[in-house]
Amino acid sequence: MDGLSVKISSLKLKNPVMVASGTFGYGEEYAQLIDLNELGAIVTKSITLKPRLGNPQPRLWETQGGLLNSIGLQNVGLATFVDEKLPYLQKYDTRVIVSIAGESVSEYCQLAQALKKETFDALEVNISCPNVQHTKKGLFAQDKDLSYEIIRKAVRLSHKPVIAKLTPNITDIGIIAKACEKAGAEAIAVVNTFNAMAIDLKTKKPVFKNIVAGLCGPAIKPQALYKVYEVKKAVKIPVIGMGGIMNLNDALEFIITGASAIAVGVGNFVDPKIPINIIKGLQHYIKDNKIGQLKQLVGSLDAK
Amino acid sequence: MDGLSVKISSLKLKNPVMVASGTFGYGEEYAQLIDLNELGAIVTKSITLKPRLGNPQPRLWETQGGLLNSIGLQNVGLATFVDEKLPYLQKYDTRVIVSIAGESVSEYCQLAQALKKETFDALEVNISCPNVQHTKKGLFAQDKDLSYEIIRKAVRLSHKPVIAKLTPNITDIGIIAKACEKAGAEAIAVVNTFNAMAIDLKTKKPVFKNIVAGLCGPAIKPQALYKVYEVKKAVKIPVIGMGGIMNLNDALEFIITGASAIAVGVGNFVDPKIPINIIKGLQHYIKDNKIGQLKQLVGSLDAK
Amino acid sequence: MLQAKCRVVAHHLLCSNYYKLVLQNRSMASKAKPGQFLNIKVEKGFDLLLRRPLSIHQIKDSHLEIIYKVVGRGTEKLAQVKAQEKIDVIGPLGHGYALTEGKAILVGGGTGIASLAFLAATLKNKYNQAPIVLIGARNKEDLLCSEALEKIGCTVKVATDDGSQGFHGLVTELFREMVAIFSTHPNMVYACGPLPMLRELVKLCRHFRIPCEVSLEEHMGCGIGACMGCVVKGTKGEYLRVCKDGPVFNANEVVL
Amino acid sequence: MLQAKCRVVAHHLLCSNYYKLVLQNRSMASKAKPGQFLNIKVEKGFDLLLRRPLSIHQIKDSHLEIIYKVVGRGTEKLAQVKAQEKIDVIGPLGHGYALTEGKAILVGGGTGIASLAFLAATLKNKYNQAPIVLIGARNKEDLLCSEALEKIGCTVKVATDDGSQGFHGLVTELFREMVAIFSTHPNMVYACGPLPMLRELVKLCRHFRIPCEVSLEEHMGCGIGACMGCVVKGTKGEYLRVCKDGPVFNANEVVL
Ligand SMILES: Cc1cc2nc3c(=O)[nH]c(=O)nc-3n(C[C@H](O)[C@H](O)[C@H](O)COP(=O)(O)OP(=O)(O)OC[C@H]3O[C@@H](n4cnc5c(N)ncnc54)[C@H](O)[C@@H]3O)c2cc1C
Ligand SMILES: Cc1cc2nc3c(=O)[nH]c(=O)nc-3n(C[C@H](O)[C@H](O)[C@H](O)COP(=O)(O)OP(=O)(O)OC[C@H]3O[C@@H](n4cnc5c(N)ncnc54)[C@H](O)[C@@H]3O)c2cc1C
Ligand SMILES: Cc1cc2nc3c(=O)[nH]c(=O)nc-3n(C[C@H](O)[C@H](O)[C@H](O)COP(=O)(O)O)c2cc1C
Ligand SMILES: Cc1cc2nc3c(=O)[nH]c(=O)nc-3n(C[C@H](O)[C@H](O)[C@H](O)COP(=O)(O)O)c2cc1C
Ligand code: FES
Ligand code: FES
Repeated sequence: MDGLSVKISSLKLKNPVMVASGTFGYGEEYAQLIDLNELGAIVTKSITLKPRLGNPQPRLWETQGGLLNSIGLQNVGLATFVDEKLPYLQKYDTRVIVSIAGESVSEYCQLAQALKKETFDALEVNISCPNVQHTKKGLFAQDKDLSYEIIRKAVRLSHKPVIAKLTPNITDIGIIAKACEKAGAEAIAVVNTFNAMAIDLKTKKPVFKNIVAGLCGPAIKPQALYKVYEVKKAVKIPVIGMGGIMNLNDALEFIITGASAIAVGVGNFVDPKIPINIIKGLQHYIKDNKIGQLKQLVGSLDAK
Repeated sequence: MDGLSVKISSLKLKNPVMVASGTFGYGEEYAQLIDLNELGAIVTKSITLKPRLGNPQPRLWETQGGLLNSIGLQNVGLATFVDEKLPYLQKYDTRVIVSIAGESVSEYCQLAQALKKETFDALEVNISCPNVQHTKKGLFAQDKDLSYEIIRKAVRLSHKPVIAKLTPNITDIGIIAKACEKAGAEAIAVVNTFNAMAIDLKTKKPVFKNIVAGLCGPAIKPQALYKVYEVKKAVKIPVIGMGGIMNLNDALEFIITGASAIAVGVGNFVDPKIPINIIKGLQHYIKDNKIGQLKQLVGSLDAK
Repeated sequence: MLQAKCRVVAHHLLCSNYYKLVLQNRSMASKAKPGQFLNIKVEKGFDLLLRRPLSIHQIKDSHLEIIYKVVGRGTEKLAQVKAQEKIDVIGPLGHGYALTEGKAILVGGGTGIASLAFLAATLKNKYNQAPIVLIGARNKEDLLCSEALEKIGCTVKVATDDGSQGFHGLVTELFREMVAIFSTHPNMVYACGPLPMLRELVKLCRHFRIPCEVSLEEHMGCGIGACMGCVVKGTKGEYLRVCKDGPVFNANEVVL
Repeated sequence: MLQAKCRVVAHHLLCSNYYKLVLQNRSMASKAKPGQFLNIKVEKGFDLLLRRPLSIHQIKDSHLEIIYKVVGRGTEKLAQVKAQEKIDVIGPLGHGYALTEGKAILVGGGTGIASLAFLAATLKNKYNQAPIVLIGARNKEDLLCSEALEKIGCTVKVATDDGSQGFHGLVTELFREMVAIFSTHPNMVYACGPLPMLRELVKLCRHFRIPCEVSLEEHMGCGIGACMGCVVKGTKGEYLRVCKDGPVFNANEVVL
């Protein structure tokens, strides 16, 4: 398995396959279906300072090759997470990446601070959830100064490697990625979901109370791949790629484009075995193609 | 058929179903398969001052529920368009909307000026093609000042209603829509294609020479719909909606969300009868639902 | 809960657009409880991304039976699966009906009767008392399971919207009449069906002070409790997961 | 050019993963010329958005025959279409082979032979002279059309990559040997097959000064000339549409 190990700055993963925040809960349920020890890393559902109720139902809507979600960050909150969920994850031989989401800069600071003494491997700072209110003007990750500030503080307060998770809903994602790099992020996770909506023709109402929801899945893959490309061009720190990854080929596309690791999101719903299948596929791929170390493939895109 | 007529500011259409620029050529080929007289409007392939070679092949790549294109505005150029293509279209009892694309503000001006004396119904100003170079920083439609300037000049120089065609690759499309409204645009066309890419795993090269290409089709529909919603909120002028419209329900979703007219793009490739089927479907829909005038539906979204 | 590629033992049209699907999987079958469901991948590709949740209608040895109605693209694709093919299934999932001894009335609307039939058989086996079953259907063509239920000894009453069989009207009206003429109330009501039916039924049960369990439906993402996608509002103000906290809830737990 | 829902008259596996599809449509059949193609919608939904272009292999009265190889998702879906079903077809499309009297050699690689068989039959009918046909295949299992071509009187020579039938090597090497031993050159070469084969063949034709027509493939959008999606570089520097200016081009017109 060693040929698959990758480094996300100071964070070493035994393989580059992670499961994306919000699609894997805190691992407990999926542990009944797959062996969590095989995963490169588990990113937890984003946690907030207080438990969050989340948005009213419906929260999901299927589209052509995609899924809209408006969960609104329902989660158990920091205290229960630390008491009940984290200990469970610590039992496994995989990297645990804790995702945090705040409603203000100060909440991110409190979260980073509170998690300082806990045992886990990296902190993913979700500044890009389209389903909750950030600032009046938009998402934190749409504002380079706020992005810088949040990431800077998280880096200072947490002694863990910090990953900044960005939104694709932006003219130039490179600018935000650079701000996060400057702020000390060790990696950039690309991408969170795309702003989108659906309407119910019978009632002429938006399907979602918030109107906007986040689109993920194979439908967005070509867009997500391009965002990875843009971020890779903008920064020197590693990129974690995601968006519609469903199989080995998808994973390879992200890796070749520049992702040092990849995450499976909605793919876990489609088939919980997808992450494991990708890991097995990568093993075969490097063997069949006589690639000593998978990391040699990262960013090997031959763009002339 | 009268119940279907809509007004795009000063432009009256017999029905709200148009065919989108670049997917219908100059109408000649499709005339062999459908009756052009039935369409609400035909938007021509964007024309440039000089004939354009376009981008190297491959130019198309299918994705899950979508299509990537990198045509690069291959077109016959203004002179041939005026001499050979426009006269052909003038024979039909449908609105002819001429789409123009320039490499600079001055080229847009020359195009608008040159077309002044020609007979057609509206000018669509394409400031959003992702497959050609605009400014060093990006697309014209990603810059509110340039968008304003181009549209303002087009409005001044042309005596035709001007439609601004915007890009979805932007943090806040409302800002650009407002700039175009202020500049005198009579309508906003939303959206052009989404930035995306594909790579060929065998060669590890990007599929497209330009790397980036434009994604369209059902895959983007939920995103396009949300862009229409955002633009509708931002401006008072009519919106022309497009992005993955393949059938009656899709068209109704855009109309209810706020589009006064809709356009079928890649749907023409899938089935050239789609625009006609939508028109027929709308007729039945208003009859069955006892809606006197289709325009009553425009923007009827019940967002609480 | 497990994931397996299950062989389709049989698959056929029951009536109008209702199908019965029989799957082979011993370990799933042995674990299944009434009210639980399977989450089924209906196609190989990703055109339709999500699995489709369908209740377990019956267990026969290593066979799991499903009854479903074709209502959209997913169930259309499912209907095309042929016997002997394999389909990817996760299950059994969710929290089923709480079995209680005593006189029970089961109220099913539409395909809701599918999971109640499994419950009826289980109650009969466990307590040797077959429940009363009220079935609501649009018309007699859409009527499911009534004969099978009678065979196991249930008293079956039918309500059809068009009066083509049994009581002419809603199954909830039939329920009200039934309870009003009973000398003793049932100890328990179990219900599965469309939301308006459940709402009305819960209202009636409150009125008659009969405990009631309802099986709910929501669009599902993961189907196993991880994504918080399938929630229903709980009476304490929190959101409960239909896939894991339900699909069967005590009527007092949820706001319908 | 017309669009129609054509009935599938027959559809079956020919060999390895090659299929023959027979469609019924009198007006399309009566218009079809060798080298033209049909643009076929392979599924009802929009999972695969685009139609698939496939050459016309043969016309028999009102029937249009296609020979295709399953290479990806689209052709896989097509292979599932059953006889008597209807599929949506646009055609005949494109600019076919220019018919010329005299000695012709047809060079086909893989499924490329499908359209050349139509050409051979047409040349034979029109000029009463059956052409020489060189067929390249990976092995004898993949060999298509040779018997049918012999039946209409063609001299058929086969080249297989593995030597399992005929000449052991590339069909272009076979061509070179053929021409080198001919006392007179053919008047015309028509070719359809993979790009490397066409490149090599065009080089040889230049060398021997034989006019040559090649049938090209490109990913297609509209398939009718409107979108500029399917271009190939022309020798004058312009981009030509495979779907309308081709698929058959004179070798001098295009840069391969
Ligand atoms: C726990 C549970 C048990 C069920 N048991 C049965 C059963 O035994 N028999 C039966 O016929 N049906 C049952 N259903 C409903 C069944 O899941 C839906 O009819 C089916 O998912 C519709 O899919 P579709 O693609 O054909 O329809 P579409 O309407 O096209 O589906 C679009 C999307 O909406 C979701 N969806 C649509 N209707 C429902 C619904 N009622 N509940 C949840 N999601 C929905 C689909 O899963 C899909 O994601 C059950 C639902 C749940 C939640
Ligand atoms: C004018 C013309 C005539 C053809 N005639 C035949 C024929 O008679 N028999 C036959 O077997 N094949 C023929 N082909 C090739 C055939 O169109 C492709 O094999 C088919 O489209 C592959 O689709 P897929 O989804 O199975 O493969 P995938 O590779 O999954 O297709 C992905 C995409 O690439 C496109 N594509 C893939 N390969 C080709 C190709 N070679 N040419 C054009 N587009 C391609 C598909 O249309 C689709 O958009 C012809 C192609 C053209 C352009
Ligand atoms: C149901 C659901 C919940 C999600 N919740 C979170 C979350 O809490 N935090 C976060 O950073 N991303 C969240 N995401 C986004 C995913 O982590 C991922 O970025 C996105 O879905 C794109 O990947 P995919 O196409 O593979 O799903 C969520 C996605 C889904 C579908
Ligand atoms: C092949 C192709 C060529 C296009 N060319 C143009 C163009 O020249 N000018 C333009 O404004 N938009 C062009 N577009 C964008 C479409 O007009 C439309 O905005 C987009 O495809 C979204 O709609 P759809 O999803 O229905 O295709 C092109 C799209 C395609 C697929
Ligand atoms: S469907 Fe994911 S929690 Fe219920
Ligand atoms: S496919 Fe559109 S021009 Fe050829």
